[in-house]
Amino acid sequence: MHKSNYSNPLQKQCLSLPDLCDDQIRGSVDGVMNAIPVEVMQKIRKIILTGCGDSYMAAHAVIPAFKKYARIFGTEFEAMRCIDVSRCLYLDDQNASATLVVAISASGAPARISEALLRAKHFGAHTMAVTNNPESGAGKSAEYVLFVGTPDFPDPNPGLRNYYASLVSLMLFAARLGEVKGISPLRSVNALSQQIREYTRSFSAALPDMDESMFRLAQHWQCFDGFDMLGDDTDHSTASFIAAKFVEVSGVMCAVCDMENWCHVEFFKSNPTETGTVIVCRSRGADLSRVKETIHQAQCIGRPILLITDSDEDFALSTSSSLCKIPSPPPGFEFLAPILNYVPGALLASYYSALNEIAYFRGGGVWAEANTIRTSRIVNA
Amino acid sequence: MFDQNNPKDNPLCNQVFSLPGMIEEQVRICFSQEQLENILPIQDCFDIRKIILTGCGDSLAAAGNMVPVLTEFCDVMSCRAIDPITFTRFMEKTDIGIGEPNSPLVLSISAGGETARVLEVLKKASELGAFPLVITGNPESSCANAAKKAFIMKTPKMQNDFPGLRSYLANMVGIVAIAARLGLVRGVLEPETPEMWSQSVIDYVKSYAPHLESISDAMFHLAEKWKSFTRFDFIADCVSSNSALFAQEKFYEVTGSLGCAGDSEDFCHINYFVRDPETVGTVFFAYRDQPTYSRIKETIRSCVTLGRPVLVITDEEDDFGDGVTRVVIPKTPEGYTWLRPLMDFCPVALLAGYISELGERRYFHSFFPHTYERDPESLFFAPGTLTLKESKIEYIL
Amino acid sequence: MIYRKTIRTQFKGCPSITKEVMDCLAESGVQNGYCCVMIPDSTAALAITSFWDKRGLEDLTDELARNIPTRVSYRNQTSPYDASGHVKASLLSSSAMLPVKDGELVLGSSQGLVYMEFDGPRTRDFLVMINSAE
Amino acid sequence: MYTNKLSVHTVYMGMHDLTESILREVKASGIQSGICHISMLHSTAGLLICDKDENAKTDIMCDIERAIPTRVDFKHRETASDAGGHIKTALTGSQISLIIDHGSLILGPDQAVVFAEFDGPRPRNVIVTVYADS
Repeated sequence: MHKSNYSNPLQKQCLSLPDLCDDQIRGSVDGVMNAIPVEVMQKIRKIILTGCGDSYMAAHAVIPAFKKYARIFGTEFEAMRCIDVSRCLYLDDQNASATLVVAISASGAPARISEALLRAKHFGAHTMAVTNNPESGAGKSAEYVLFVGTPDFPDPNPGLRNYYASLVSLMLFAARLGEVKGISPLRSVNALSQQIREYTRSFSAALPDMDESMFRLAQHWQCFDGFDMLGDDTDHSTASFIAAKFVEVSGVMCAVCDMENWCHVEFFKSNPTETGTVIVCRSRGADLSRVKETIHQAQCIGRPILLITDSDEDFALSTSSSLCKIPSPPPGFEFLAPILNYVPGALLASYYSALNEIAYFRGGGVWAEANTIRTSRIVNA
Repeated sequence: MFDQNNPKDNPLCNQVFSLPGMIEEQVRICFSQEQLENILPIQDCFDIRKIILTGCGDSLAAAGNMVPVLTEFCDVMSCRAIDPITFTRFMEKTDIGIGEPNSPLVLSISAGGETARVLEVLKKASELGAFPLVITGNPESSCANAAKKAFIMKTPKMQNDFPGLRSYLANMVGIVAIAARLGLVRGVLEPETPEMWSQSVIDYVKSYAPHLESISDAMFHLAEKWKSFTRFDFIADCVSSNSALFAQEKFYEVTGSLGCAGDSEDFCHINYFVRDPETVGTVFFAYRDQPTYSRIKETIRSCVTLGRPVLVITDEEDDFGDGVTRVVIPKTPEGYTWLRPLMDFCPVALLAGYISELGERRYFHSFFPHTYERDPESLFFAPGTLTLKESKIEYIL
Repeated sequence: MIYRKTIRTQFKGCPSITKEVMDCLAESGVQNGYCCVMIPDSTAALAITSFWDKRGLEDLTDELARNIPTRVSYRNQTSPYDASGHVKASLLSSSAMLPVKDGELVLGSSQGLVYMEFDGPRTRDFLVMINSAE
Repeated sequence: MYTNKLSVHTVYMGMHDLTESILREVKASGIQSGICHISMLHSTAGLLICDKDENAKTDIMCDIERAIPTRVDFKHRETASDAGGHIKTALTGSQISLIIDHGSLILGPDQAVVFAEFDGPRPRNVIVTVYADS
């Protein structure tokens, strides 16, 4: 069985990330610098980040970057589901003008994204679309646009490069916000760009092995009909992203959970030996002891595990479990992990799809026609 | 094994039918003036600026369901339900509070009182100088001892109440009582409100009694069609997402199925694409008073078009079109929509119970639902496997 | 004769109940005797005072609150308004006895019966007893 | 039932002892056993049962004034002593009921029925009503 026969768009996107890095940073920095006037940025005290599907996960994953660069007393950074922003958000006059609502959408096309931006505007908040298409609905609905400038790719779906672009752009935006508000040192954007470059480069050496081992694991897991993705905090965003890629490229159903609740609930799923269990954790994660306990609990019932981590700790993995060791983010920049730690999971998803010969997004037809992402009615605030 | 002559004899069904009968006693316990004054003295009530609710599994859903009540009636700056591992391992001091005494109120739920992670929450809250309060059935437990105060539920006992629907309802009633206490003391609520609330809780739960039989029949018929399904989607928005979460958890516990809980928008971006849609049981919570109602209706139509089997739980005689099984639950009285989650899990709980019966599945993958005997072969409860109580206590400050 | 009357009070409200009591007297037909008004609650009081100026009654609630602050440290823990209300109520009075002469309550021109609510809003009862004594 | 009106000429913040006049009214009623009800018909004065000693009475008035100072910023816009007087009235009460046995009021040896003037000087009225046991 030759890996090359199963090469596929998602896998190619994964492997393209190191090459994308420089272009993307250039695009993002350019976008960040031109997005919002300095005097507006200086007034921002609260940021609400939103997005649909995996963009919501991006919103969640960049919060630590905002806290690192731009947090002082009285600031607040929060990820909110797009449906909640578009239908349930309320801001009073006093707070609205210091609030920035950021909607993330590479295509800028979903109805809900435009609706969220319009609602935020209605309450007097500043709004920004993070998009690769300034002419889109999102671009037109927002007061400001952070144009991420991601270069084209032959097979761009499902949008893995876009996810990378959103994360990189938002983290750089956080650094920029810290700079202009005087909370972080000048040149923080440059310093962060350098770290992103290094972290991404460190993956480039590790990618061939990762690609190989995920191809092998996909063969073992090929017949599984359900997966659990586990992670805490921003690793939960990564776990969710991996789950979303699995669904998009293969249609297999995945549950996403944090370590603790998994031990209480998802643990009890039937067919434990045929339920692939992907765990994402970090060497500096405060949940390490719980991760080990969770692995133990899962292995006791015969769950096959893929552990994605940069940690050297002994997790007492059994023979039916696999470890995918990934590079560590640069010290002091642990918050960068979500820009890349999904890669092994995404590779696994891509091969699972390829080996089972399943069409991405179920191959159009009714699947394309029945979906209402773009056609959903926009409700005015 | 399943008894065709008495399809309603299963723990979930028996519990659902017992709820109207237990509610009066539970409300009396929760609204006990003596207990409320003890756990929330006036001075402490005024110290509270924010509220954080936590709990594991369905306790977190119970907490989330009651967030709107605490937010609206207690005059606090914010109220959020946060999963316990995020609270203990990832939230820093500055994420939680600014060091004022007795704030935030950290309200944790652990029925047995020995859940390690909840104990961890209480210890961390204690060390931060916040106000750790536990809702528990066990006054002697580790959690009761670690908390500043313990709110004891004393839920009326019933045979075979596992997995617990009665305790789930009890926990929500407990939070309502706390909201009433805080609201009254802080001058938001009128002196007569706690009594009106306790009566409205009783009335609403009892309003299900005449409908349970027909809801149960409908769920039984649906279970006959859905009994072989092993994948379920639960879709709900706003506060109802907690009922969806609860449903997903019960389906894991009693049917061993893979389940996802999502909102009406994000579902369209991800789980919409799950393959073999005709065998994914898809349950919606659709309420017209929710601002997302129009989106939910669109998503329901999408699912029908895909060929998904759809159940809609609603309190409206609204038309969701062909191909939808609709179950109508009692309406909440004007101004009391917060009562809805106290009971809107009933249809899904019945459905889960019947699917488990008809599909001959085991509870927690190990217990036979009638005898409660554990399958000796099951690895799930083998000694040393479960880590819920033994998990290491560790937290960051 | 004993009459039970119901009123809906506002938060810290102080409505005049003189008219209601006079109505009871008219209904009783008593010409000479006495009228006893009583409040069966412990966080409300009955005051005989000037009721013409609403602001004067606000002064009264202000001064009571200044003297008996709604503290958080009461031993009674029901609610702060309830606790301070008990003290206020015991300083004031819960009943009043008024002579009845020629079918009229004996009251001065500036006097009125004022229901002092120290908690509220609530639905409250008060009792009016009218006896003839010729 | 016996009733009579007494006139009191008050001084500003005066504590006027009415005990003797009331005893006279009771005697005049001829009632041996019953209730004596004393009420005053104003809203800036009070009726008290207190010590008959002059210094004690002065202390009481001083403490009433300390609790409800005659301040200038009441909401009720009349004179300050009028506005303050309404509040003092509500606190002290406007009426007293006493038991009559063997043709005499039951009062302690040091007790006095005192008309407390919170405004004044003014001509004031006090109504004494005596009810016989039925």
